[in-house]
Amino acid sequence: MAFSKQQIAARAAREIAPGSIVNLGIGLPTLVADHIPEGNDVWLQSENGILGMGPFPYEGDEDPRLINAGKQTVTIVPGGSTFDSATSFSMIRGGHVDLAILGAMQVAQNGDLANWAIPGGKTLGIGGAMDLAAGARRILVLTSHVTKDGEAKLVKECSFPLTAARVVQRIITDLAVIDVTPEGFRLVELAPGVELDQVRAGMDAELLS
Amino acid sequence: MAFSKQQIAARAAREIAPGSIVNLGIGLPTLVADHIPEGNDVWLQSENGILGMGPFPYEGDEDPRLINAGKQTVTIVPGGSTFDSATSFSMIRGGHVDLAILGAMQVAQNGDLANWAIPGGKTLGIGGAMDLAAGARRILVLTSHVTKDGEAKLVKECSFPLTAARVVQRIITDLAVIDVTPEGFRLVELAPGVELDQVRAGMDAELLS
Amino acid sequence: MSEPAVQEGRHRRKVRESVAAALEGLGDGARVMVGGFGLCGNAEALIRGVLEAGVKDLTLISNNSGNLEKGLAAWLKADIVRRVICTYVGNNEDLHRKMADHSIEVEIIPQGTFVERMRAAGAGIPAFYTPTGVGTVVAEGKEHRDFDGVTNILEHALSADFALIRAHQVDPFGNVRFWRTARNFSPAMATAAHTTVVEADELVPLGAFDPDDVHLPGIFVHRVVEVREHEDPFEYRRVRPRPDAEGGA
Amino acid sequence: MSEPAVQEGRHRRKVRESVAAALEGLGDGARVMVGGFGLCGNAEALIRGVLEAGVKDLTLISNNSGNLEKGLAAWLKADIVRRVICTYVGNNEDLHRKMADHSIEVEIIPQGTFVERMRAAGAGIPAFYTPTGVGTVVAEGKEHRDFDGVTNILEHALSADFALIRAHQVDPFGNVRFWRTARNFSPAMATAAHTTVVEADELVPLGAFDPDDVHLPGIFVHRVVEVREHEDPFEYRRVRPRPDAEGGA
Repeated sequence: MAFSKQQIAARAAREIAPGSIVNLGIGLPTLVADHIPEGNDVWLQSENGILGMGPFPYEGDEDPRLINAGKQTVTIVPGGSTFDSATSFSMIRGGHVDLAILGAMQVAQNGDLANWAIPGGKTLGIGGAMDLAAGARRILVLTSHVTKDGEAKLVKECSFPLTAARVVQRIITDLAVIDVTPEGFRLVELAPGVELDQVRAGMDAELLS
Repeated sequence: MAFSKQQIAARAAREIAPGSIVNLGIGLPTLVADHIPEGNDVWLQSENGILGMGPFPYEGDEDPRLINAGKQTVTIVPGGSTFDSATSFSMIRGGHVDLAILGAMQVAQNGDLANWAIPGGKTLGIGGAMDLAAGARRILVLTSHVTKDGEAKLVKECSFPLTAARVVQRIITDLAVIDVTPEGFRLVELAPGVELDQVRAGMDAELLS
Repeated sequence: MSEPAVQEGRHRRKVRESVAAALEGLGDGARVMVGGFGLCGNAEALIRGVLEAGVKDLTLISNNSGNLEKGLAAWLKADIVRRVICTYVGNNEDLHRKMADHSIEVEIIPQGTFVERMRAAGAGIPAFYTPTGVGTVVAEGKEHRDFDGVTNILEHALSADFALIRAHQVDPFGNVRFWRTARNFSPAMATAAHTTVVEADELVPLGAFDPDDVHLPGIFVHRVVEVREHEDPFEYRRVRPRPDAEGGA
Repeated sequence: MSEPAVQEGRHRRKVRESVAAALEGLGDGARVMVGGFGLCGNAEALIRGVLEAGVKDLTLISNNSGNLEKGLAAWLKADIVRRVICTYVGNNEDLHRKMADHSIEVEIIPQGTFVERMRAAGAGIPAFYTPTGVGTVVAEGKEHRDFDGVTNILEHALSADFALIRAHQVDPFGNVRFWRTARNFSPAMATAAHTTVVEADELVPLGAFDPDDVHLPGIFVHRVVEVREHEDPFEYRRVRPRPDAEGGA
């Protein structure tokens, strides 16, 4: 069976403590917003200058000068604020963001994260990825367990350029929830109907269980 | 005759270019504000967080939460703004203040400024003095030519703790206007009725003329 | 299957019903930042509350330490401060006496360096270079380094356990608006402290502020208490006579 | 008796009647900061004005370099940029092609470091330490130093000849208010550039802003031009259907 993208997002939402500040990366992490319970005092930070980011606007309310870090039109919730990028990255780099939920190309068993460039591939850029990975208090990665070509993304050592070293604490894939521990990857839970062997087969590193 | 305090202030006001940002130190420099012509686009910066500081308030309009760096009640002119101290000292330390007019205990012939502490005396503190002296584009000093006890304030070398090294460009005393040049102190002009010998007698350094 | 981390974060239920509750955990030996330029922008009730809590051996990080027997002067009188990091002593006779008899340790630093060190702590910058203080006692013992021909010294981030902040208005998330020059060091302090406590003249509902006009976002604030009455003393009340019957500032 | 220094300062008569006048002095080889996060908060008329001025060999310092053939994409198309300092290339095909054939030099840096370097330039800080980028290509060749057990790298201030800034409102002194997330890098850029040019939707009279609500004080602004019409393109227009006839965002 495995987790669908929405199920990964829903599972990730359970990682968010009530009363915390969360930054959601571009792509899969963006979906998490829809799964955060209301009234939980969870505040979404967007590095382009929003604290208290709300859902996409209703048709006709969209404002090209109110966007998220993915450059999509968004809204601001009551109690939200806007600010300049220096303030925004003070929040991120100063350790004020409790949790960053990021995508990944590779995660190594020591917590190294690679999510910005493929050697020889088209470089999209760094954006806020390195700041978030180095600055947020906790890093949660959401990713498909393997690449489209079936290559492992959870590896002994990253072969792609790093975003930050030894930062990832937990990974949620379509197959499993896995922690990075001092001893390496450790299984936290399997997606429904998924076997441990299947999870291990898609990894290029040991998995403790 | 010599300059009165108000005449020193008036002479100092002539040093202020139209369209410039000026910070006035505590004491004698504060008097300069009254001598700046209207409509000159001169903006007074106060390091506690005002750009566009206005005169003292009319009686009954004073607000204890609107003060200058001397902790006196002030006003804000139209177009003025308030901000936090980090922004304020970005202005000062980032070289955005065109002119700081400061008091002095001693000025050395190489431009060293001492204006915050007397050895063995009561230390009032540094406040913004070192930032202003190091950060403003031009430093003008207003001071009595000698101390109350007749000691020279314009000296070969400061014996008092420095505020900043090699920063003073011009000095206006009750006796003369004097520049700091690579060759040392140089007379710019004498106060009305003052003789050159009188100026030199009150200095502990050479005066070129 | 272990449970995900769901312990409660620090951004829930920030509003406290009393000053004492807002100061919970501020104990002996704490490093405490207190906002205000002189008496302007002091968190008056929180300052009194610390005194009433009976804590001692505090490190006080504040631009000044009270004046005219008001504000932080009470902390010095009560001997609850072991160390002061400030920029200006002025006419604070208590502090002068304690400095002279070495009953208190005082570090006086340039005001721009003071606020930049706090801002650095809040922004994740452990150290930075500045030309302010070069050639003065402030530079003694510090690393010197030239950039583009200008000599600089290395200064380190300055953080604290608590920041006590006075706001004009605050909402339940801790978004703050200040009034005029009462803002001063408070925003930088709020970012640099582990626990930031805001004393506000008025608690307003969530959504009361335009998002573009929040002076200090709630991410930097952890506790909020409404205190409607403040003395707001004049330190140096200066006025000028009105030119005639009407007119205004 | 010599005359005192009375040459005119830079804070007089800032309002310009045309974009061309506002860009005077921006010549070949200039280092130019351009505000905006993607197309959001671009100074559209100033960007066009630079193109029309026929300058070349620019160093462009901007988070992005245009997209969807809009914004700064025109500068790349016209080959007037020799070097780009940015954080994100994204789907900008022009830039990808020029990077691949080495016809343009591109330095990609982390966004927080990007804005902090500009903020440092504006605040008189020549260099600072940060952990961002440690262990990555960003750290290659840079000084490493541990503070409190954390490894940091040394980053330097980033300044420019010109900053081109989009404001919502501006007054004749150059005080600026931004709109929502169009603020982004513009305040830091304004402090870091020798000449900051503001393109505003609306020029308002002096005194129109409450002093507490100026986003960027005029000390950081040198020229102002009012441009009432802006395209403000949607980069990724995302909406959701209204639940029923009424309701609002």
